Amino acid sequence: MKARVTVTLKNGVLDPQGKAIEGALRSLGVEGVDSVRQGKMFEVELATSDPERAKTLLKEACERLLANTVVENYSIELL
Amino acid sequence: MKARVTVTLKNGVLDPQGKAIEGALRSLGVEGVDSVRQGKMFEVELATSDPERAKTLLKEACERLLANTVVENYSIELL
Amino acid sequence: MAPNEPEMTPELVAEHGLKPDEYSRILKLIGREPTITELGIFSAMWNEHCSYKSSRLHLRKLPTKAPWVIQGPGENAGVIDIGDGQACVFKMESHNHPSFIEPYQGAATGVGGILRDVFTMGARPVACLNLLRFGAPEHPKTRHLVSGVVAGIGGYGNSFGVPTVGGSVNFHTRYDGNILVNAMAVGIAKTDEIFYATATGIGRPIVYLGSKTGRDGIHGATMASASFEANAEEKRPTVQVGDPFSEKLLLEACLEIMANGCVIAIQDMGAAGLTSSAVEMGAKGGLGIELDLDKVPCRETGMSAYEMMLSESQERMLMVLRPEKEQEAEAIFKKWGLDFAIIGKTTDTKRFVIKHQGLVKADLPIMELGDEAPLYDRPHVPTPPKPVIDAASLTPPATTRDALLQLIGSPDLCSKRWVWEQYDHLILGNTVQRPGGDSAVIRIGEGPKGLAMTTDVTQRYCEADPVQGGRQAVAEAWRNITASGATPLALTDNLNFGNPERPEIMGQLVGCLKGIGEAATALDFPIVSGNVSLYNETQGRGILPTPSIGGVGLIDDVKKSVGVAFRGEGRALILVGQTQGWLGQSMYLREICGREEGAPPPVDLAAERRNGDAVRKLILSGHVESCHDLSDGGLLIALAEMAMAGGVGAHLDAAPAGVPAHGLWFGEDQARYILACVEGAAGDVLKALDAAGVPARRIGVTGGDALKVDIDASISVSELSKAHEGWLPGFMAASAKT
Amino acid sequence: MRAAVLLFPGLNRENDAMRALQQAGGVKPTLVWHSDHDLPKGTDLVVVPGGFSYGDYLRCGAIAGRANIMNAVRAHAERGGLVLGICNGFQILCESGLLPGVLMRNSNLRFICRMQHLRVERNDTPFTNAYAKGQIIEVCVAHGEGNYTAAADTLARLEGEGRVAFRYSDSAGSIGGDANCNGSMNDIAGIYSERFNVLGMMPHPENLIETIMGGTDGRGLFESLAAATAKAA
Ligand SMILES: Nc1ncnc2c1ncn2[C@@H]1O[C@H](COP(=O)(O)OP(=O)(O)O)[C@@H](O)[C@H]1O
Ligand SMILES: [Mg+2]
Repeated sequence: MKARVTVTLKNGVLDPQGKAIEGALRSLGVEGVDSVRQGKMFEVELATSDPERAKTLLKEACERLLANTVVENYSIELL
Repeated sequence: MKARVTVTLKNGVLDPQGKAIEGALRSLGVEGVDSVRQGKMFEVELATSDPERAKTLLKEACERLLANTVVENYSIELL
Repeated sequence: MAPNEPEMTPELVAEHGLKPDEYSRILKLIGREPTITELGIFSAMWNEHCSYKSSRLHLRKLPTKAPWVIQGPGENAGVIDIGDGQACVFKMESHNHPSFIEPYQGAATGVGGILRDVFTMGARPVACLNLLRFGAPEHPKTRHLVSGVVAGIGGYGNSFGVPTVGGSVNFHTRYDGNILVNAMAVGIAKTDEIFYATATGIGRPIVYLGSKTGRDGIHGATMASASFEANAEEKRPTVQVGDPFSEKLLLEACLEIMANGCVIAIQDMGAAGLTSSAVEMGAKGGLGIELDLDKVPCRETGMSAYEMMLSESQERMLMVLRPEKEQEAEAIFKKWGLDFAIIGKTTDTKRFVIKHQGLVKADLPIMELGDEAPLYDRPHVPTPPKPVIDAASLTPPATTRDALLQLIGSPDLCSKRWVWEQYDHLILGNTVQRPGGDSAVIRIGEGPKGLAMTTDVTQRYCEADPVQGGRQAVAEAWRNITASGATPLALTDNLNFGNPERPEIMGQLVGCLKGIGEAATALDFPIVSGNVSLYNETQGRGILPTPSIGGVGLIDDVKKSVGVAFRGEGRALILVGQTQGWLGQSMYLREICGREEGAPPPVDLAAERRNGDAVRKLILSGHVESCHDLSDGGLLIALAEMAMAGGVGAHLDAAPAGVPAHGLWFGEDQARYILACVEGAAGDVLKALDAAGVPARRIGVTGGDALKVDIDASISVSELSKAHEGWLPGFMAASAKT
Repeated sequence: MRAAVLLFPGLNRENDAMRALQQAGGVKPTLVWHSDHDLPKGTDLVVVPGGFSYGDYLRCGAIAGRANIMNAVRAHAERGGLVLGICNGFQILCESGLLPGVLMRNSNLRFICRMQHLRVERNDTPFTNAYAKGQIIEVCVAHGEGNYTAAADTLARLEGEGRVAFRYSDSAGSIGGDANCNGSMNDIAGIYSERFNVLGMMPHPENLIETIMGGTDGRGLFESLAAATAKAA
């Protein structure tokens, strides 16, 4: 089965990338974007078809590798 | 209003980061992940509350800046 | 005082890292209970990191003066005169605990912080170095930490645009839970345009510059001084995220307003951010400071006074500007896209007053915040001396060849190319001696002058005998600079130790400082800046005592500098210095015999001085083509490094009578160098050394594609390289964490 | 030759480029600030130097590639003016559409700074006339994202039109394997525009113009430019 994991910076953690993008959009004349925060997204293919096992597995992958939980949050979506 | 933009590598474009993550998960003993592809995600706050205008705006942002359409696809989700 | 203040409980006080007697001191000092903001301010100012309360007493004894020292310890960085109206500004600093928790960002912000220290003084950074200590390779976290720390150092320095030209990497199980990330930055300024933190003038505006303030690293400085428990990862303190792009803009903007004469005083916001920078500016100038926090540019809404005062958001500065130049300065900052806000003023009250939303959140005596910080003469016991190990008592290796291959491919002696290739060491186009040799040499501007730089410490010597270890760390840095042809001028130190409340650890600190001081005095190599990192212990076990030394030297003409590589065949090899075959605490003993034992090699400072001065003179007179000092691993390791760097082998004479072969090849006697010179110069070189009273002898000649030692050892240079270059990439390839 | 060096915030090799232009090309270039709209009058050559424009935070060169001044650079190139993009400059030229393709993360996922041999694919361009065709030169690389990637048809066209300027090679001139430091398709280290007046390259010739700094193989590029513009003038 497939899943999507998104990893985002915790609130309050500096996001220099988002800040740079906001500035660039403004100077390109793309108006009306108030704020941008950049995160990572992983499209994952899993061997299992059991949603519970999939979730446990992905949680482990996030905790151990995909996210640094000191500064990042993650969320898991089964597709 | 809020929106989420995801930018992913086109099919067929090599994703060394995804490959590295697959390898790392295996070496950490996280079994059962067949493949990983890494993309970017942007959480965007918009001034407008009109979904049509929001979409047009985000499309413009993607075409002009957020995605490099030579190698990347993008998708827009209003939240 | 402000309403809604939490009650001061012993728990709250303890959470702020303050001991009960320290809290009593606060009560006595201000005559009432502190507000929460004030408690935060005290905790930041009085922790180990800012107040040096355990080390101050002993640091005072270090030699810090020389005719060429413009500014010793006490400012953001040390400053030395390098002639022609130029000054060299440099310092080293640790980011150990943050790097353990978040290796990439921890190391990156460490580099950002030390760069800021240097350009705050008006210097343009020209080089970075680092000294890294990781846990045992087998430890499950080591790979991940190496990968993240190295990427973080590179990520920040490469983007900021300064070459990272040198460093040192070792592994040992005693760093398993407490890695060391010490970063050094070196800059160049004009001697008459150095900037200091001392505020002058009353009623002058205090200006905030740079990035916005967020809730980053609140209590970071306190964390950096607290011991690690096994659950450190669960505590998840906020780690700062670095923004090298903003820092590069901050650099350019700061140097521009300095050049335009806008600045009276400047202080970067490092550990304990706004608190320590503002207090320092006021206290140094004997002035009061009043801040209105409503004016502070914030990245997040609803930040309290407490949070703003303790935030460690990066890439920020505090300044006192010339009032008539304020608009000019503001325009420059706006041009670079940086925040600029007047957040307060200097006063004549000598008080530190913090206002927020119309309320006074803190009102403290400014001088006492620094001056009255606790000062401890902690009990210390000396490390008991270790027995001297006689080389003859150790079994020789099965073959010299296998011992050499094993040593040259061991984690501590292997090539660190995998590390320094991730650092842009060539940007700015001035790197004359690149990483991989003894010290890096960079040209200053268009030359011909250059700076030589190195970072060193041999922690296993410090553990076995702190005094000799302290001496050796300084001597090795001095030697590395000498080996490039430069004259060592001054050093910065970063004292990484365990818990100073343990008398044996305090004994290590005191012993190392004694040794450092003796060597610095004997070698005319004063200490001009430094940093202390204590409480590096996990579950009661401290790190190896690691007083890192960062040395800087000067060479009049970079074209005269030499590297370690053999430059061709038929070069005479001359060993400088006395060889007894000292194997106690050697790499040979540890890696080949599996023992970490004995007394470390003694450091004869007079011999260091004599031998080094003679070697330098020969290099500068053009008699010497390549030079390498002898350190970890001894003679054969150094020869192998010279052969690999040059792609040329050597034929070495057999050991002389009286020294066991393994002692000769792998002993770590100090004050030694190998020189390579063209055949025609060898006689003159030996004569000059003899005249200077320096023991030296010819030990072989370069040539062929192998290192030929004695009957058992002929090792091709390519085989050596394979072992030397192979270990680290092989170790790291076993992981692929991004 | 009149040369302009563009300065975007976050670039950091502008002085290296200026020094090379001066020492090897014999010209004193003008520094042009990113928010300017025009190039200095009579500009023959625009150099986009290396660094981390806007922190390279979105994609390398993406934000700079869309800056105003790039319109002027585009117009300059359309008139046949010379444009040289080095490292981040190459990335900026790709992002701005002046050159095809993109530079992706190095295949080993690490930043890499080291000496690197290149094969000069042709010497009949304004950028390489001082080199011999097929000459192996040694310069350095210093980048995290230099892995040249393009669609198959783009690549075929580049090859068909002889628009590969430099390829990564070993000291003997062999292509492929470990000599390719970043995984670039077809070992591409630099490419030309259709009319051969725009060159983008990842390696840094500007850091190898003096013996004391490890070699002079980078000089040829700047000498070529000086010769080409002298001829044109
Ligand atoms: N972390 C690092 N960063 C940059 N260069 C490094 C690093 N670690 C080691 N090096 C380089 O590798 C070479 C060998 O280091 P080391 O064995 O510590 O030298 P030495 O024994 O002369 O002090 C030196 O040029 C050093 O600068
Ligand atoms: Mg050395």
